[in-house]
Amino acid sequence: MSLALDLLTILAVSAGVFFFLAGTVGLLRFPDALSRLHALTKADNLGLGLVVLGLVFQEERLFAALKLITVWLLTLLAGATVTRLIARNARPAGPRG
Amino acid sequence: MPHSTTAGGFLLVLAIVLPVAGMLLSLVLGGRHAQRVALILMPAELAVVLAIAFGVWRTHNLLQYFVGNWNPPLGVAFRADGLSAAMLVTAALLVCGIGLFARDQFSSPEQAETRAPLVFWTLLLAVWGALNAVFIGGDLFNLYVALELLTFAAVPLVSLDGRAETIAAALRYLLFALFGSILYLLAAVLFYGAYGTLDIILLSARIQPEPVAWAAISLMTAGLLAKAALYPFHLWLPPAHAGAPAPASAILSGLVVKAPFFLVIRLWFDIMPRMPEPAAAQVLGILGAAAILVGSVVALQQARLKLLIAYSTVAQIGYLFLMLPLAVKAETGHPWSTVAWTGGVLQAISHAFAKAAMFMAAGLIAEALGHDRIAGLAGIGRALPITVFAFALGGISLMGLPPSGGFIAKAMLLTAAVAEGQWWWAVIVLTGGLLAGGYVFLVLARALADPIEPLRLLTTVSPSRQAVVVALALCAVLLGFVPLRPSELLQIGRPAITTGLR
Amino acid sequence: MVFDIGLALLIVAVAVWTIAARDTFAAVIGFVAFGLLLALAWVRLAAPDVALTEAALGSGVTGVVLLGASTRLRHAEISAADKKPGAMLRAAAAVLCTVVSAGLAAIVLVLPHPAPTLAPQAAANMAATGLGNPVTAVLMAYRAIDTLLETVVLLLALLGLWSLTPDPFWGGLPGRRHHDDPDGVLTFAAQLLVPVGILVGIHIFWVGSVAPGGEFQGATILAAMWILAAMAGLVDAPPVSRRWLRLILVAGPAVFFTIGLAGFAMADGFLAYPESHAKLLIVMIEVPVTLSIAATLALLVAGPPERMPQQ
Amino acid sequence: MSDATVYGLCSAVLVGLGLFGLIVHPELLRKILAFNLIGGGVFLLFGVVARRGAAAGFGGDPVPQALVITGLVVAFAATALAVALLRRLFQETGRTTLRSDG
Repeated sequence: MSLALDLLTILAVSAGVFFFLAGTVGLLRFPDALSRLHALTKADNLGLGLVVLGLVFQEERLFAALKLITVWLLTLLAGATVTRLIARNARPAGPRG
Repeated sequence: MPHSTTAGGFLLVLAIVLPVAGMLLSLVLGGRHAQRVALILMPAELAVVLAIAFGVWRTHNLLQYFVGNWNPPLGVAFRADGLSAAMLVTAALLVCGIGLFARDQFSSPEQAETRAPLVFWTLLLAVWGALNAVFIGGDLFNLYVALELLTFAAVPLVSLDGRAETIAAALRYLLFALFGSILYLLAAVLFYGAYGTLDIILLSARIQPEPVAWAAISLMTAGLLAKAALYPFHLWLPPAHAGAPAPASAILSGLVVKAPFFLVIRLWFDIMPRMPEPAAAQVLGILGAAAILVGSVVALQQARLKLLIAYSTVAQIGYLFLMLPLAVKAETGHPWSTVAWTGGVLQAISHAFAKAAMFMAAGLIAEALGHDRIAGLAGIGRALPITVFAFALGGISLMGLPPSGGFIAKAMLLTAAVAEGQWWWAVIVLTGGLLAGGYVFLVLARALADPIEPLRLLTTVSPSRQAVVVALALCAVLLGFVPLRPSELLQIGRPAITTGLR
Repeated sequence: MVFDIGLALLIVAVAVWTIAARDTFAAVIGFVAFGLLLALAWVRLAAPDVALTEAALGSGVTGVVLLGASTRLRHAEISAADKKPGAMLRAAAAVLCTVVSAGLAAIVLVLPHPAPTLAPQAAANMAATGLGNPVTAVLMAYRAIDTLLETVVLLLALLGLWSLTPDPFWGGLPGRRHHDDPDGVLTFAAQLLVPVGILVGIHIFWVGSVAPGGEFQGATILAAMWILAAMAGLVDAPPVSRRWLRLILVAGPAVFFTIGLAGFAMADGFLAYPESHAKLLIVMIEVPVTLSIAATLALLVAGPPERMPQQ
Repeated sequence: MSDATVYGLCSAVLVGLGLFGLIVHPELLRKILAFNLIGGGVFLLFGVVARRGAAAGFGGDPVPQALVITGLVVAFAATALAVALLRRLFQETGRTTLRSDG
């Protein structure tokens, strides 16, 4: 049983790392701020989700697993807020903003 | 050396709690009440401080208080020895004088609360509380917090009138103070890392002459020099002290600059008595000498009165640090080191009174004339005789002419220098006195000259404020009647080694 | 061990980038990253309380203050006279700094090996304080005077900030009124995040007496939530002259003083707590202190009053 | 070479770097940033000393850790005041550097 869990963890975490890598490549390659923000938030949030998933498999106590997931949700929210603030700064007079 | 809370120990707590509680109260009540709270609090705090001084004198031993009843090294201790008692009384008298002097300059209108009066009175109490915390602190990190309290209370005083150059001066002052605090923190962490305590007395028992100790001592001294504006670090002081309003610059030059010097004394004479006498003491003496010469020469060239007095502060701080090479005779307990020690402390106290009186006199002159250009001072001697007289009394103490505290201090430094064979310090003390005479007479000659066209004053200056200025200047002069030998009070609480006389 | 070396190198790399970056805005972003990495280093140094404080205060709120300033000062004209100092000065500065670093590194290596520590004494006296978290025991019991004076220092910094108000604006509203379109992402995120953040802040404050956390970390999170709500335009700062605002600001130190002075009667000295209900007293101090610090931090970020209340 | 020593060396480098940044940058905001860097380095040294003093079942000596928390709050207060002064200086003079730099 634990072997399967370990296998799942390795799979999930490596997928997560891959998405982080994609996000970082996006950050370096994309031309302007807004598209970089786009790449970063998409890839990293998904990457973090997968890493958290991988960790949840290792976690015995349900309460700690729930804590991990709340950490991920809070990071999503924080990420969205910060992206909105940076976008507002980078292009104050957006088409609709 | 008592090992637990002594009898009058709780007074030490009151000495810090009263002004800070007064500050909180005046911040909440705001408006006119801020001034009333401050003025009501001053006599009470003066009584507490006098009780402390009397307690130290009667028991002939230091008052000690372990906060929360936790013994150091875990807990924090407050200690008041002879030196702290003298500085506490000086601070109390000076703040009461400044309070009386600034009563109507910073009086708040009845209906609305305005910025300057609330900020001035609240910060005046905060400076007082911070000074008391520095003078009686027994733990290096507690002293760091007290120093920060002092910095945060003093910096806004500089930029109280909101002009661009005072804001720039306040910012430069803050940056130098932060630089000093970081070096002080670095030294504190090295002390803790090497000896496991930050309590001054425990540290002096555990300290060994090893590289960690020398590094920590040099870092802490450098940090405190930056905060005390000694020669290479003096750039921030003149614009800051000249830009501040008169009562604020009086307390800045008189006391706030003395707190870091006080901690240098704690470091060199309380933590390091058993260490071999470092060559660095000579370096500090040289920096002090440079400060005297540079400060005085630049003061001679100043066009504005307040800047001249500010540069004079830079010079007089140099005298304070002249004391170190003379008084730091660790092992030998040289009899003359206690003479130099008393001379240095007397110089700090008499300079506090004299400089406060001179800054307040300059404030009154600037109020009356509308400007403080020295060239335009002609005839002020006749218009404001008492103020100019007070300025002259302060000048006498700075120069070190006989009937003044300055004279006693410089005489002691001179005799100690000659007796210990370090005659070059004596030459510096004399040239410093000469140069001080130069810039004081420069101002007095201009003030007593007859004006070309009759002088018209913008405002009449109330005699009560002039009386306060004269009273403070007289304090500086009265110090001249202290007997010319190591004073009993200042020896209380000194580690046994350095009191050679005993 | 390898992770520590890697983390240390990463911290130094980010610090070098923060110093070397040409544009101030980029340097501040670098500083925030530096602060978060430092928080990770604190976790590695087995100091979770400090990691929380460093992340929340050292890089979070300080980052907000510096970011706000760097955007406002972006188009400051650099007069020719103050251009970057010449190569000579940079070389001299570099030499001086390497000497300082080398000296400090040498000192660190030569620190005594049975490192002196107060941990045993702190542990022995923990029972008297009734607290589980040793760091909170030091902050609130052994060295309570430092914490007390430190809350006063924070209050003084705020008063110093308020003293920079132009006279006509005294008593006005601190900082700018932020506006954002009501159905935008920021408002939605703020409405969702703020309540959760307040809950987390109170939890961290409450858990501080037994586990890593405490009043400063909790207060910082509460202040951060207020800043977020203000940035999203949901809430506006109260006028500076309001009596209740001043009461909140002063409540922390005032209660700390009163309970400290009560120590003369109840226990045997200033800031001493009777053993029977030491924890109760400490919590009674921590609640107002957390409120005061949260309000002070938020107002420090908001800045001096810049606009009058429209009656 | 315990892990505490690694961070000790890291803090020494940070202090040197911050000092360099403080001297080289004329803009005041960069100087304040450099101060925070040095502060971070000095507090890290507190952490190293605490970690070395780990005993009696604690991961690190709680006393220096508590000192760091107090120091961080004081350092933040200093940064906030310095930034406020700087912004007011910019409002008054439009410049972000001190003329004759001390």
